[in-house]
Amino acid sequence: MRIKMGKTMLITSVITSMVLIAGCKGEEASSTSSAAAKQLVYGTEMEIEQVNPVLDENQEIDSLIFRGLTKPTETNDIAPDLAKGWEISPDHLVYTFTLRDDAKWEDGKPVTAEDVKFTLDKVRDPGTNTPIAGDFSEIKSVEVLKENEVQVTLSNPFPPLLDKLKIGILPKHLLQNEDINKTDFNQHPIGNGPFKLKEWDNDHTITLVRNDKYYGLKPKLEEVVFKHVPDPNTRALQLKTGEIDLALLEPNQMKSVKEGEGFTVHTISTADYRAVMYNFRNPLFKDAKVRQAMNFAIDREAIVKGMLSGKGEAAYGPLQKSWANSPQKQMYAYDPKKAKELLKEAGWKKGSDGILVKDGKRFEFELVSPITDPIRTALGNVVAEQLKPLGISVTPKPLDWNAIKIDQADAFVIGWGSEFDPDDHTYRVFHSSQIGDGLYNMGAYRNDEVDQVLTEARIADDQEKRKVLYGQFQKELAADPPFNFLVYLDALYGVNKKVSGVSDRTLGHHGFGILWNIEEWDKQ
Amino acid sequence: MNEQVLTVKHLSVQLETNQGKKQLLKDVSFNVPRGEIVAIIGESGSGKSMTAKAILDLLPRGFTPSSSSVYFLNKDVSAMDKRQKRLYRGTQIGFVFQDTYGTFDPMQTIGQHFHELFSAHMKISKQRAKEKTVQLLERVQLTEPERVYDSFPHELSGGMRQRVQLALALALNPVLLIADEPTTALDLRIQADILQLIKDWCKNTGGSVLFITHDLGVVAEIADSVVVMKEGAVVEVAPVDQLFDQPVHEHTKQLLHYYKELTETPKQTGLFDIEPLVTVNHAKKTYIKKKWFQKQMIKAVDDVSFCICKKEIVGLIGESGSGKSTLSRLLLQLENVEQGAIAWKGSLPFRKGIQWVHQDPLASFDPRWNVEKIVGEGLDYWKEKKENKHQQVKEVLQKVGLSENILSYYPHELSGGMRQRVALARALLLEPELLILDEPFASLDMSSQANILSLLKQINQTEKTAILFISHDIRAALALCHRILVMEKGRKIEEAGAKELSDSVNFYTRRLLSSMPVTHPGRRLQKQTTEGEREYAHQNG
Amino acid sequence: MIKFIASRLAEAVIVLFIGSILCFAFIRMLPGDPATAMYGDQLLKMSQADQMRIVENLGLNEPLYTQYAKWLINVLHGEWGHSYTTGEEVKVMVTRAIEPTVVLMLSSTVIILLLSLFFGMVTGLRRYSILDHAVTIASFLFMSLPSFWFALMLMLFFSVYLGVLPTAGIGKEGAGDWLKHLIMPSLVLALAHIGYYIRILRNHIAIIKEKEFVWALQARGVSQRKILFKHLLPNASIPFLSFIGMSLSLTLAGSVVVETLFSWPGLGRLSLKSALAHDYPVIMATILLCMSVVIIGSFLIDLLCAWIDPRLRNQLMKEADK
Amino acid sequence: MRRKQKWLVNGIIGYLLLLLVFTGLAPFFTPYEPGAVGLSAVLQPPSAAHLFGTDELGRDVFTRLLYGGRVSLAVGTAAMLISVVIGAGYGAISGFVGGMIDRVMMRVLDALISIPSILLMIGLQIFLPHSLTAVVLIIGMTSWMPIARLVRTETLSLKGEVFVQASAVVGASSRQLLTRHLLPQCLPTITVMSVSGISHAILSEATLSFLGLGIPPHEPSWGNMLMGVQNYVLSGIWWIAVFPGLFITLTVLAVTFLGDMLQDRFALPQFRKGERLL
Repeated sequence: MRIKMGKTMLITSVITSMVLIAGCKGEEASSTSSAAAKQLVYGTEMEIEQVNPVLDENQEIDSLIFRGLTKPTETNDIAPDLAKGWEISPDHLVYTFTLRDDAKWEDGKPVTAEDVKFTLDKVRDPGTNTPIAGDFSEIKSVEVLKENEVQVTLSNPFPPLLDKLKIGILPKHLLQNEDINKTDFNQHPIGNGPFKLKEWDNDHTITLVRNDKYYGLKPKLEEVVFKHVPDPNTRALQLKTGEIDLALLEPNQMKSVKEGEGFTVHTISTADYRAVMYNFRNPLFKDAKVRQAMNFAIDREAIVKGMLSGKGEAAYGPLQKSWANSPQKQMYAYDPKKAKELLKEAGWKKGSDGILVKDGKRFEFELVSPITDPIRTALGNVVAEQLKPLGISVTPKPLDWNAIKIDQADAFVIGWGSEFDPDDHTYRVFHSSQIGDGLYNMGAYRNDEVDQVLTEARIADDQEKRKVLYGQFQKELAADPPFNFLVYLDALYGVNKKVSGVSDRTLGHHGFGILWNIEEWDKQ
Repeated sequence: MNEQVLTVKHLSVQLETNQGKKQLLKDVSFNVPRGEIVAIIGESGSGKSMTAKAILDLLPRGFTPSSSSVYFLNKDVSAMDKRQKRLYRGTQIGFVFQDTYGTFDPMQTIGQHFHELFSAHMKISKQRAKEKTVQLLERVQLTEPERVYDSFPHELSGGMRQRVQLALALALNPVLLIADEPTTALDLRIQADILQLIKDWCKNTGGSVLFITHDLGVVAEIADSVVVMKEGAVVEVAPVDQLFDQPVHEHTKQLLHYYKELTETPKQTGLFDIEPLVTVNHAKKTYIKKKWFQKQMIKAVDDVSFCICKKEIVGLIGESGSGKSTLSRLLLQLENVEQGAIAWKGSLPFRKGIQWVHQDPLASFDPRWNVEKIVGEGLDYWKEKKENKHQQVKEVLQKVGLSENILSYYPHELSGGMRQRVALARALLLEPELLILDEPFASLDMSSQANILSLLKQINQTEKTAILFISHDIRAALALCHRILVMEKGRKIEEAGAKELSDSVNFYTRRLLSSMPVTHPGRRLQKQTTEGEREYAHQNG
Repeated sequence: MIKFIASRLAEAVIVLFIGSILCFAFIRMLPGDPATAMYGDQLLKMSQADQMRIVENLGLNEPLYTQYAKWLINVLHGEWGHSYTTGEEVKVMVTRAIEPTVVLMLSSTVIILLLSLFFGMVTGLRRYSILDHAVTIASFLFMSLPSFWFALMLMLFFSVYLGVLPTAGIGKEGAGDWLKHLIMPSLVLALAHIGYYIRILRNHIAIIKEKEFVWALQARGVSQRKILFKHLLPNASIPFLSFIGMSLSLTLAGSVVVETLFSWPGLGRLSLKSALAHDYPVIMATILLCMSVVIIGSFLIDLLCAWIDPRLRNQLMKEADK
Repeated sequence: MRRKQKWLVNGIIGYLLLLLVFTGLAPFFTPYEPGAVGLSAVLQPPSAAHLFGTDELGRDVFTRLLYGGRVSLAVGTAAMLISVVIGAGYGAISGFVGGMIDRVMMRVLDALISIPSILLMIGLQIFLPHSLTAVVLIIGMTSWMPIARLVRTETLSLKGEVFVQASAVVGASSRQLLTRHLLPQCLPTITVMSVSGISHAILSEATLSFLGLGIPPHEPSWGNMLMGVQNYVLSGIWWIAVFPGLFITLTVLAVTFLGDMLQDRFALPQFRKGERLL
């Protein structure tokens, strides 16, 4: 224990060795960098923790490695992908798919009907921890008819099924004996898509390389790198320096992002809207006039301009980005005077403190929003402020997701919208049969005409007829509003000027789907 | 022999503070001739240590000495350059200080201290340095020099550290040794050894010594000539015999008077009253000290029996570690006896009847309380006396010779003697029947010692308070007590009247007596006979 | 000595055990289950039954003590379980995160040591000089800066205005790039606590400077430089070192914020993320790892102090004997 | 030195008083309401109309700073009180009782101290819903540990002091020892810890709110004014981040200095001009 010398020596050497370690690390890091000729670097907002199309939705990388039966087109129609074609029974309940023969897994095994059945069974398996089971809940059964033929039977007609079947198919032979929630496969995916995994780095930077066994159009790009850059400004910065080629930007950056030098900003419209959902369990919202009044009280254009820097659109209904759109703008105009009148008609009078009162009840409610979502929280604030002059007292109440119980909240800042079939986010959201636990009509909205029109539109064969039905639906929705529609958000993608092939298809939630035609992308 | 090693001429030191300049040393002049021991004597605050630091030219920042006033071998110290100064301090002057612990770097072994000293002034191999060190340590009569070499300062006793300091000071054969109160904190026996070592060194090498002390006994024992200082100025310089026999200055006379008072054996002796106040019966207390893996039982108090009677002054003497303080704590019931019993027979309730003055009065005061609160505290706990507390406090302060204007002072603002008096006042306020004084003279000036001594005598007489006087200073015990108990290693080895004690046949007691410094330089020669005996004692210690 | 180490180690194990129980109980008492946080807004689309099913799949419906016992047995077998959110092995995730955190902490420690040794010493020797006043004010300022805001200001200056330093991640384009990415996070982490270090060193140097032995060394003719480096510094280093030990958990807490801000893929960010996601296995592992780092770190620093300071050595060994 | 210190003391006290006046009487100093959104004037740089500019919803930053100051100061003080009560109680019990209980309590304390506090806070935050009280509780319940440790050490060392024994000798009972000597001796420590506790709590509130775990966003506090500003800062919109941060820093700095001065004030009389050892 008794050491009489070299204490200073030791301290010095510790410091030196730390510096040395640091130095070594640097050397090591430098050797890993490699410049591929045609490499697209995508700066992702979310960290990619696993690649498995069954376990999550809205992850761009999934569709590069795993292809599904269908894929979207530029106009959001449905095109065949793994499926060569399909037949639909007249009652819209039985779908029979024929698979193409040249599709192969990376390991050389063919993609078969068994894989399709395995995937669709897995996603509906109660043992699978997945949030998208609901998209497939209408499926009653999946049968393998032949090696390349599979039949899906539904319990109820479900027009968006073909859209949903873009879900990546998993290889049964690699996963049948694995626990899908925990398997290594999720970090070492073996797919059938245009790209395959090359490297999965410590900090979740994932490098994909062109898959030569891919059956479809050969991608022009050689590599696609998914690099986690959570901070939008860093993304902007790295776009500028060329460190990344593609990234989602945020509206509040538009003031500072200087387009030009290295990249352009693609403003791509999405079907993703935000609205105030009224909970009809609260009698406060019973009177349609009250809800109409609140529609007139919101200055949507100001929100788009002020909050979104113009990168969005005022929302007038759920189908604004669909072919079935039938705008009811006049019912959503900013008209505080009219709002006041409507409230008066409904019997609300200002009390002593300026808050409306009717039958001894004050017009006040809580507006819940998820605290992790700054836009929704801000919208909650803005709505509260804009309703204030009318004498409506709204308390914004941002909460953690786990603390949010939507069926108990007075109102909620909700986000819906589907770029696919108009049925997708209408029937499930507004039909009264969809009230209940785990179903999507969370505000318990009930309107017989809406119910009827939506049901009819589901099984109508003719698109024109459907359009008329959806027109009726939108009209009724404006007269008896379930939501106070606020805004549609635009997706803002910064794209390196050297990259070509980016299309302006209407995208989904949070700008999802930008890479849908990755095969056609190129970089000089 | 007339060559002057050190000449101090009109040395003045000023301290510059925010409040202005303060003169600390005024026109100090004296010489240290070669081969002589010159003592500077004075009370605390008289500027003794300041003089020593000025001689080394190592005054703290803010202290400015007058220039060209210190000459070493006729060379002006202030005119030396940096290198010369280092050489002067390191090799030509050695120094020893009172604080045996603080002058060592606690993180380095004794060996490292030596090595550093050597390598600062010469090229030397580790091996050679060690050899030299061991030799030096042997020269200051340290047993097991090898072990000492590898020890850290805190692993040595105070006496050993003082020897090491001396060895360090003498390591490079200096011309002059400056010793600043080197023995004040030590037991008398060790003091005697150290003094002898210094004397021997002086005789053997012809070196000179500047010895700073407040104890006239030490002066009598060692000095050739004496410089008396008071309030930063020299009041008298004289050869030692002349100083003791024909003091000139008032202050010197005063000092001698105090000294006499302290060393005088009282005329009256024996018991006045045989009614016991407290009896101790076969009291026993052991501490368990764990060291590494073995347990060590330390018998702090081992089968001690005695009694203290009313109005009696009993001395309890012994060297440090003899169990005196433990015994006092047992008497106060701050700790409990393991075996035996302590019986209180006084008429007052026990807690009030026995009061205590701790050896470190400052530590025994709540630092946030002022004197009035400290002294009056006892009254708060004895309700019947609560009225006119202020008056009572004032009275008791008067009794111990303090004026009432210190009532609002805080402990740290008091001088050492005042603190001791305040502690005494606190104890006396409750009018106890027995006062336990634990080393009341430690760290007090001679004048304060003498004053407190007479105060105690007076209290004993007027208040009829019995006193248990615990001390390692056998001189003071002889001067004050009626009866004396001697303790060694937890045991009571002798009990005798103060007068009889000087004729004791007990070996240990004799040794204690013999290590007392002489009271007059003229008696110095007789002491030589005891040298052989001292040697023996050293070996046993 | 062995006994001392053994008793301290035993103590550390007990503390870890207590800590693991506290964490476990605490985390499991939280309302909301991992399913909620796992899926965020996707949760809206799940039924109660679906949520219950996931809870069951994760084995969270068993009594608390059974869960803890199972967890502890697994951990003792080196099996930390799988992450709820990613299904990845916790061991792998945590191991991956250790290196960046260690790099960050080491580099900030180097900054702290270099700066605080220099400024602490200089100001300790020259108290009340202009430099001392400046350093004192700067120390207090750094103590008062919210570290995340300081990080933002650094970004504003170095990344936005000067555009010289990157704001996120670990550099991979060679040593220069790597260093560039490291500068801001480690600076923020270091400067957040550097004020304390400087003050401690300064005050202790100032105190020790006045000690008698320093005076004695001067009187023996030992050179100033030697006194400073061989005596003043070692003596003042004890409180300094023990503060490093004490502030380990502060630094780790600081790294949570810093790593999150700079997207540094280390333990701090992992623990924050998993805490927010109720990812029990991961958060248990990260918390226990952080605790172990703190406990083992302060143990090592105690040892180091004891090695440097013989008095402390005695005292510690006495304590161990009790 | 003296004069400088006086200048410093006056400055600090002046700043804190001004802060109290301005935040307390916020409505008199600003024409705006803290929540009033102005979508036509978002992210305006500082101007005569908006002294410190406007934020992403067009709210006046200066106004929000004033109102936010109330929240931050209130949270800081309340959280500090909670932590001091828990910490002093825990430490005093542990130190005074001693023995096995002390050892167990200390091991628990060690365990708690070794968990990075921010993780504890996040944990508690999930436990308690977003609200002002919750934030106060969270910060209070996660920052008492250093106080507990200090109070315990103090109690322990005081128990062995000679002057405590001296009091016992003149007749003090152990209850009197506790109330007359031990507690008053601990009080300065506790007071100083309380003041620095305010700094700590303000910083914690800011950090929590910044991470989105603190005060709900519509209620302004200095911390949550900084929530989500990283984007804007990097876009060069500095005013919405600089001013709240500046106020946090200044306030914490002032309180820290205040604590330092109090420490000096409460130091034993003989050390009063001495230096603080942290």
